[in-house]
Amino acid sequence: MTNLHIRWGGVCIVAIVLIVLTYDHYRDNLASLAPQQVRQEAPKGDIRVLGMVQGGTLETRGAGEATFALLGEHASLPVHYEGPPPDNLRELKILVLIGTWNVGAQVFEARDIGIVPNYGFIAGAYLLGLLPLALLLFAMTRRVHFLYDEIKASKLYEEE
Amino acid sequence: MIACHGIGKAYGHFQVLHDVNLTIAEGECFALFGPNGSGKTTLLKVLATLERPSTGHFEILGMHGLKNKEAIRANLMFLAHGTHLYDELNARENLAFALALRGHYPTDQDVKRALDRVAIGAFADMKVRHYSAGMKKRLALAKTMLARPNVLLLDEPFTALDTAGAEILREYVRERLSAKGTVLLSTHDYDKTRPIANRAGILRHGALQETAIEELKSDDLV
Amino acid sequence: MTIHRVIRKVQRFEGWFGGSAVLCLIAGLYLGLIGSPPDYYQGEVVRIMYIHVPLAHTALLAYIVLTIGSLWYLWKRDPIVDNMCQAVAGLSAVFTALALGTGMIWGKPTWDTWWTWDARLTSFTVLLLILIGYLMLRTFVDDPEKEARYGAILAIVGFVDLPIIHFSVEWWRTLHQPQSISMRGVSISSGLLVPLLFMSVGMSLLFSYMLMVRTQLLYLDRLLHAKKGRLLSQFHLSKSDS
Amino acid sequence: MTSFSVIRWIVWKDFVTELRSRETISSMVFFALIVILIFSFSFSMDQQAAREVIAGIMWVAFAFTGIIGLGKSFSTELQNDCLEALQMVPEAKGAIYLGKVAANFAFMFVVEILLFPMFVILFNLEVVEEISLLLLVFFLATVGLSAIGTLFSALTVQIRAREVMLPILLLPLVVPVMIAAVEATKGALNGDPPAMYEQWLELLAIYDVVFTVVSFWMFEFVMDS
Repeated sequence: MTNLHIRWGGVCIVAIVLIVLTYDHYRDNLASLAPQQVRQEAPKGDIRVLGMVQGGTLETRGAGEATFALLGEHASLPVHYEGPPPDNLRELKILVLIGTWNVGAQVFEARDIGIVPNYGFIAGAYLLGLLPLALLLFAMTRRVHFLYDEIKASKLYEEE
Repeated sequence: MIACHGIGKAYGHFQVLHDVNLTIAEGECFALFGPNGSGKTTLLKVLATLERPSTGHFEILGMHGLKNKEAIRANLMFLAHGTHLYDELNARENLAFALALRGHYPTDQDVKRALDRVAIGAFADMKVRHYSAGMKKRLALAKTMLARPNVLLLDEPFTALDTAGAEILREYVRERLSAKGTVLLSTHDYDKTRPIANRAGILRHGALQETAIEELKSDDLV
Repeated sequence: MTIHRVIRKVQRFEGWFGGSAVLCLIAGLYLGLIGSPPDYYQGEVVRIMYIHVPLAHTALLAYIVLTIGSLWYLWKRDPIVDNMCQAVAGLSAVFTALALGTGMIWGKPTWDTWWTWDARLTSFTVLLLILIGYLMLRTFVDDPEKEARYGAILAIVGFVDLPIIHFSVEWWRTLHQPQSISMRGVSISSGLLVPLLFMSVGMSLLFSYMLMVRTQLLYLDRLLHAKKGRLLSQFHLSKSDS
Repeated sequence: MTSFSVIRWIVWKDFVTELRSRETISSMVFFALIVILIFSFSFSMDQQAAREVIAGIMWVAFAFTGIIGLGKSFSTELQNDCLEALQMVPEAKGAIYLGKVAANFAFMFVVEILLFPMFVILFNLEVVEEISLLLLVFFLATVGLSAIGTLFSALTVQIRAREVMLPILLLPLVVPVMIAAVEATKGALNGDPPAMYEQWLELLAIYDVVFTVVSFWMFEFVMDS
């Protein structure tokens, strides 16, 4: 165990802690269900459903009410939304809905409409930004240590 | 006067010159012997201000080789492997161009005399493209004559020259030496060099070792 | 053979730069990923800015350092300055490439395209091309003195060219594309500023640390090579004497 | 005044060499013709489409032929190591630079003037009224290309892989010249009022001045160890 390894071990531990903290922070937002899962499992309470607004199904009634069908890969859900219609509620748009599944009426009562969080892009950007720098720095410090050792070993190095 | 102080030159991994110390006084001709690849040309190029030494410094005519290059160049001629001639120009044009860049404007008589002296006066209006290697060397020598340098660096001057050409060159070197000029030449040819050289040295793997010139006669490296 | 005194200094102080860089980056990452709210317009995607903008800043900072180093080299002809220039050019190329990469990742969710001929993206691409040209140029020269000199010349000419490239691309873009897509769309509020500041400072410190390490690396490499070369020819010399 | 005479002698030497060998200009012209031919095969276009892309094609052809000329400018100095003689000139090297820029500019400009009628004929362009403005664009852009190109020609001639490195180093740096020249040429060919593209002419003029000065200064370091 050299000094170099200890230092980089510390950096790795810090990185892991940061990744765990971040993942923990966003875990609730990351998990969302698909429409077919909602139909099959009929979960209770607040859930998040991800899907696309099916073309030709969006109907707005007045200022605070809208119905449409949310399309997943294998199934679609009828959605009833009450509240001020957000700007991003358009046909063929991919959305995340927060609300409850009404099993009796087979309707999803949406309370909030959010755009799909692009955590993939964010994670990609941070990994692309930091990982190469860390790897490069690690390779460079290792090489510097190696070169110092080499110089000492070949008796080219004289203490002042 | 040429004075080298600890000149070293490295190309990456390869150390061409090592700590070369050499002083050549006015009126002296130093012959630099050495096997191929021993760094003769590199040393001449460093002294001709074409390459910067990696370590050490030198003085020519008392002027610092790294700080006072323009003044050194005005007083120095380097007769190199390449003859510094343009193929598409004829002999007269080549001389006029090369000397104009150095600030000399020789008269037609001067040019004619120089060309006659190197015995190529008959080819003065021929393109250099059609010259033989020896003729090119002679023309380069004529250029050197017209430039009237105080310091002369000759890189293997006898290659491509015939016996008569070598004699013209030696005659010119003697003339420069008697006019207090300084000559450094690199060579492989002991017999052609012997009549003009006052001092000699061998360059081996970039390290210079001065020797009496007679000792070099039997040296297998020469 | 002794190690150059500048390298000794660097060796002694580099730890402080590395340590403070790590601290700043940890704070910046925490604030950027967890501690700050999402942007009103861009949502969570705005967090990419905290990595992209510091990378881009640092790439420019690196190029400025390269230019100053090149001028310094042409003035003083100190080989250690050239080691620094070579080190900074490699790092500048890495930072520029990463800034471009993260910029593309940011562009996909915000403008729904990986690439747009935006003035900044385009001038960064040209900058990357110049830096790659610089690194290639250096590999094609045998004499280290020439290598350093030519590199310095290219770096200085490129530095003068960069603002002109930026303006010409900007004019050209306003002529050919509507203004709808523009990086200027992000108005920076104070909530975004704090993590950005930490990340920028941290990235600059990280760059300084990497520069110190890389300068050492190139210096030691050359030192070892030179010494090996000298030993080799001394070996030949002793053989030819005997 | 010696510097001025150095400029004159360098230009004289390059012109005489070119008149006798005809290597540079003829190779540039034929290369450009081939480029034009290939472009006209790759885009089959009517007159309207031609108007849109012709300026771009023209400057791609001019830039590539220019690089051929610039590369030759110093590679001819390599025969018999003439470059060493230039390096040993006991004058400031700026005079050599200016002489070489003048010669390179002249060759490139002549080639452009020779090629322009070909473009007019092959792509059925209407003959323009603003020919003097077009000449001004050619002049400014060619000064810019030769100012920076001469520096890099002198630099790359002393390294390995020089034929490849000249375009690799030069083309990113002349991006502003290419953009401005294409836009201004397009404007002049369309017969737009000059006010619409005068900003490009200004950009070219600024580029010319800046890079003549910078290259003049840097040439000293290219030639002198």
